[in-house]
Amino acid sequence: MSTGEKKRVINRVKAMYPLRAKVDESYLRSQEAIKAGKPTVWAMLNFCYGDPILKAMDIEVVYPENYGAALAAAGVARGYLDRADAEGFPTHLCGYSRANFGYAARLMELGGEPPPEAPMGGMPKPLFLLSSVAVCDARYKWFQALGRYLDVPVWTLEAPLPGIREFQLEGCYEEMVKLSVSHLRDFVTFVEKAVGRKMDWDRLDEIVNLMMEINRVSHEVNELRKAKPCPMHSRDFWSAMPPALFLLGDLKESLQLYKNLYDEVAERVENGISAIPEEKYRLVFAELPPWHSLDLFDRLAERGWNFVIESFGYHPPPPVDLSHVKDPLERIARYSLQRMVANYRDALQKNVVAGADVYIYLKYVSEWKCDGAFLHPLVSCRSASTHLPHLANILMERLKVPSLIVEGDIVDLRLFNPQDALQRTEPFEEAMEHYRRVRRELGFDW
Amino acid sequence: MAAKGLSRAKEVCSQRPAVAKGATARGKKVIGYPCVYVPLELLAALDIVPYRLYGEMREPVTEADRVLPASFCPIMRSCLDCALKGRHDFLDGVITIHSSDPQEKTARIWQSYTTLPYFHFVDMPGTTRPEAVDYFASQLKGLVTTLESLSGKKLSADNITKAINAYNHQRSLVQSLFQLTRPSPPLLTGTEIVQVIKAVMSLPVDEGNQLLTEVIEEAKARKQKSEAQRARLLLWGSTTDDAEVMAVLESNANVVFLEDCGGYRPYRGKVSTAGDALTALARHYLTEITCARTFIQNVAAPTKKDYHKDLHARYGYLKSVITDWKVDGVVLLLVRYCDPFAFEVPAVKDYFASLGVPATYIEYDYTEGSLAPMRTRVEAFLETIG
Amino acid sequence: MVCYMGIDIGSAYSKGVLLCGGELVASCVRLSGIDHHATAAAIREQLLASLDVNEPQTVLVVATGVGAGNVGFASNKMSDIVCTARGINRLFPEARTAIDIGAQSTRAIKLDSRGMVTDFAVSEKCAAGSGRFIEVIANVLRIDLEEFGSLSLKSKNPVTFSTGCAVFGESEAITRVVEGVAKEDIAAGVNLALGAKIASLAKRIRLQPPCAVCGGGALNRGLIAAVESELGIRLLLPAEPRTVTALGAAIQAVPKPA
Amino acid sequence: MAEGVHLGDLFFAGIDIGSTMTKAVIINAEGNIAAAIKGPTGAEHRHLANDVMLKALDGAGLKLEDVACIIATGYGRFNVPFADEHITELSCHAKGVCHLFPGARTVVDIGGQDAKCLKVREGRLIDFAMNDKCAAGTGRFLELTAQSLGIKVEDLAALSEKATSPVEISNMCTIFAQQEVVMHLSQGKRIEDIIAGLHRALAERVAALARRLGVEPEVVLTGGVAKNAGMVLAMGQSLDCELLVPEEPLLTGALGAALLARERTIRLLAEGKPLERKPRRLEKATFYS
Repeated sequence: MSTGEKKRVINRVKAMYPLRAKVDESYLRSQEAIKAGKPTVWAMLNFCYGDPILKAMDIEVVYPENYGAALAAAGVARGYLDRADAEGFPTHLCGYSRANFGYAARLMELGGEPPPEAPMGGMPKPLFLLSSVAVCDARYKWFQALGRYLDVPVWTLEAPLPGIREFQLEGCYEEMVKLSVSHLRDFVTFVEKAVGRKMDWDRLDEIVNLMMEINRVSHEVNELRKAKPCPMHSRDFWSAMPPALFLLGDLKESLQLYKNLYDEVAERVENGISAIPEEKYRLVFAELPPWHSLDLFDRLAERGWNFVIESFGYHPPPPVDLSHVKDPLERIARYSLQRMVANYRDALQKNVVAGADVYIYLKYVSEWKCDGAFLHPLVSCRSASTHLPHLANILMERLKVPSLIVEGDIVDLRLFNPQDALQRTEPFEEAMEHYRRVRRELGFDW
Repeated sequence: MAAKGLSRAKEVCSQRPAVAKGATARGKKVIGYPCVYVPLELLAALDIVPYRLYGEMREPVTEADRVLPASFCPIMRSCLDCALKGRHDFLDGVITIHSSDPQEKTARIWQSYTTLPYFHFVDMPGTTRPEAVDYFASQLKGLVTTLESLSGKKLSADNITKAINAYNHQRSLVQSLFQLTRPSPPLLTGTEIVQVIKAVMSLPVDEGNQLLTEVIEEAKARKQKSEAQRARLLLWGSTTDDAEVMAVLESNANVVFLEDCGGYRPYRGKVSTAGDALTALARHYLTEITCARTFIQNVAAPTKKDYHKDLHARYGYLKSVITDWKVDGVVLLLVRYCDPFAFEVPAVKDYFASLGVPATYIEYDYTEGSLAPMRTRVEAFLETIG
Repeated sequence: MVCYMGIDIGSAYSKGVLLCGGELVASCVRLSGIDHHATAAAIREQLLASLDVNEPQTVLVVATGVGAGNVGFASNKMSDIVCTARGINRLFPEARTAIDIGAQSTRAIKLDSRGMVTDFAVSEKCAAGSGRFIEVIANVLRIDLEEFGSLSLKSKNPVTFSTGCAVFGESEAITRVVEGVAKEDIAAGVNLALGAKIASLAKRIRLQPPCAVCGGGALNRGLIAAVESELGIRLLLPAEPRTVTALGAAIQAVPKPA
Repeated sequence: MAEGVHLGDLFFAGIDIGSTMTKAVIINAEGNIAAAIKGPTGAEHRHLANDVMLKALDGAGLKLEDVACIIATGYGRFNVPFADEHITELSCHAKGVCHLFPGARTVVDIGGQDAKCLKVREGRLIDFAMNDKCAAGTGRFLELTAQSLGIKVEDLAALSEKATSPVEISNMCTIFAQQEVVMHLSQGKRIEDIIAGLHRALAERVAALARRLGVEPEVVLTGGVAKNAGMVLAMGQSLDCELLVPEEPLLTGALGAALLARERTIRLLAEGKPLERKPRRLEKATFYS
């Protein structure tokens, strides 16, 4: 649903474009590779766990989660959703999964040939499925349920997630590492059997280092966004993130592109260049953006709303020096665990026991100096929504920062109504003004 | 003269908090747990009374509205609502476990909005691989650490073995309880079983075992009612914590097997007393409890998976239930937003179809309002199989 | 002289208010219907009719509500949340919280002494908690909305509604009816269920008394009583709760002193 | 009266208490309709059951004693004190529809509280699917929305016929759909297109339900909305097949109940069992006295 006007207001970072382009490029390249008979795997976004291994084994990866979004954006999701419904999948399940069930059912009735109506050539029949227990139940139950259509095995990646207090118990972290490492070792054996090739450990070693370096740079870019005015808008982050998040294409090339991004953003900071004409308010966005009506952010930019930080789940883990760790699998494990545990100690110190995904937003808001939070609960995606009411409460309690909540969905795009958001901008600005005064009175520095 | 057997079970269900408060009054520590994956053996070994926490179907959710969205497991939502309303304030603490997202997410909110002296969250792996069992065992070790400091007692080889034996006895008692539903007509109704299990989960292990023994005696003594043959149903779902729901299912049939956490599921198998106790417990809970949350699959070859072999690996244990309990039909009963089980629905239906047993899926939203439509669906289902 | 008009095109009803010389000279309410342009024009007619035709008038109009876009003759559009805050502030300067119970959604708004919004929350789309719930059940009970509130106050033992959703609630109500539960007890149960939802919305923004209530739902005395008992405070009730937002819009039409 | 009972003299009744309408049908031994009545279901079910039954009897020129067996169905079936048996509306619809359309294989019934899709064979229900409780897929979806627009349900069909480009309506939830409708209106969309959009949304929701069972011709559409030509059109498009609609789409449930009452009696007679009928009184009991 468009907000009507189409005027572009956000001052996009030029170095973002080649990173964004990499999505389509690598997509086309993998399409060719697949046609050339290269093995393909369907994977869940697995937060650095499995991707480097698949990359080292030279396997093409497609992400049904993203494809679900693509189906929705192309407006062809409905047919697949109805098919999933007809297959007997309850209608309250994750919208992406339901779209994927409908797709898989079509794929197999066409003898494994991608359906003609599928956008971007569709997803080919996979060699195996790589799911992950991280983030939500759907992300492994979904692939297990695909067994109804695809006669290929599922590898379910473990992702330990202890409580913030319990994490402090002696040995907890090392046990998490132990689980992850031996688990990844088994996974490598599994992949070797599947493709009938041995792992090139040196290559893996190099890929892991590049992965960490890419993420480090992208982390530094976000640090730069603490500047006032903020030089880079959330839209640029979302456009630029895929190469780091999915290890797309050539990693050396990606690394260079992120460095270029860093340089341009750094230069903007130097010259006090803002991402929007006049930064009146700095906002944080959680979690998944309304992909189909992103021009809403232009309308908000006209009112001086600058989105300076966002979507914890898409952000790189904080950098950590693992040069002393020789085993690449252990480096993968420790690095992936970073995403959650890096903040556990701080979270406990600040007595935020509701999980890293809540604590991180307190950090974002206080370090990126946000005036407000834009929260976007998704009706059919519980993992991106459940913590938001608590998040709104704790941001107000601890930091006196108000939240604007506008509901949406991941596939039923009509559920998100930009008008609702725009209707509420006026009163929300009054609220942000009010709490600015309150924060000053309480001695906060923004 | 205190009530015994089934009437005692009814009594306990109707005044669960009072019963638990009784234990605290006797100077015992009482710990609440919302999910059957919490190894109660560890509590019993340290002389702590476990107390199962449920939602309250008749109670409108108000407090939880402020901390959880509407589209969320209504059972955990209601369970948290009760907690926020102070219903569990008499407890010495709560143990939650990462058995599903709703459990994990609710735990974090729970911990953030209540001030119980003790709160522990146990992480759980998703698979049953060896390294996963080891990790789960290490998590249980962490639980023991905090429980020991709470109770001021130490976990010894002796008291953990005693506890494991006591709970293994409870398992075998529940298993024999379900033998009583095999004759036709059954000696116990599903409605009675829901109450018995709910009562057992609200009592210290020995009292629970005592109650089960009484109920078994009482039911065995029953005269075979030669009533008109009613359809024999298998209930498959997450959990049933309300006798009225079962009464609706049984208005024109008998639920002779409850494959859910309010029935047989938590009591399948036995914990091995050989080797390290924590590893034994970890392995048992991870592999014996057949909740949809645990990832199981059968892989034929590195890149091949046979759907029917896979179904058998996931649901094979139901085959003998269908034959031994002479099941005429299966009701798949889930609350809305129960993702782990909802993803299973088409597959488990396929499995029952392969056994030639009709199955129907009923979804409700954990409100009284959903009972009337539920009844219509069950009756219509019975008409299709009758 | 200059007059100021506020027009609030809501999802179910549209309201208008006319201020002249700081005095409220006219107000009206009518169904929004399906042609918002026509509705807006009709409201304008009705309000202007109260003015002396011989006296030349300038009328500044501010539109608000979901249909604000269809008030072509408005000089300005304003957010209904802001207008509600201003309207309440005009009627009850001491009020620090306002609860607006509309047909489709309920809003809890915190405001300061100048009527500026300091925080607000809107009821979740799915959690219902809107006046629509009442309408639906009133329809089941075959009673009109006016009756609903007074009837519910007669209840000795209200039924418990385990859901706030209008549609689920409807089947629950029918079930109760079938069981032979008295009308007033069902009505009271509905008010309690909705009252609890509204109260928790207000708590979400840490309600600060004094608290005023407006919107169509405020006409339901049983509902107000339910909210009051849930929150444990008395609520300030305007004489004409439905036109408060329109009043706020009219106030917004007054040019700010430079 | 078991002695010398002649099936030919007997009559049979079915009464169907739905969430919005109550219907009664009386048939004779040949299964021909002697009387058919419908009236709105109010709060006072029992009161209404009596009224409708009385009207039906008057219509057939019969006395209660003349009716050998009464079967109650529908949402309020347990609230008909004078019924000999209670059977779900699903089986009764199956029976009634197959009586009218012997070739029927699939029945789509869009009622007030729920939408059902039935698979039927020779008058027997063999499988079914009902919508999960969200009313987005029920007749209430249209009713409530029409109500909130101040439009009569009867006028929906005529309006939707004038549609040129139906709007997309999210079919998540009735309440939410109404917000969406208002939004479309405020954006100046034509009411005709919005109504057509509503029909399509409902049709798609119900069609998905029907596909769970697999749609086999002949397909019969029953329930209140079957009177709405716009809805019949949309439903036909979504299922992409010909739809048969009974003259009285509201009565199939009651008719089925009456037919089952007839079968029950025939069975009893065949088994030589007495037609023990509980003494019936149409007491004018109401809930609110």
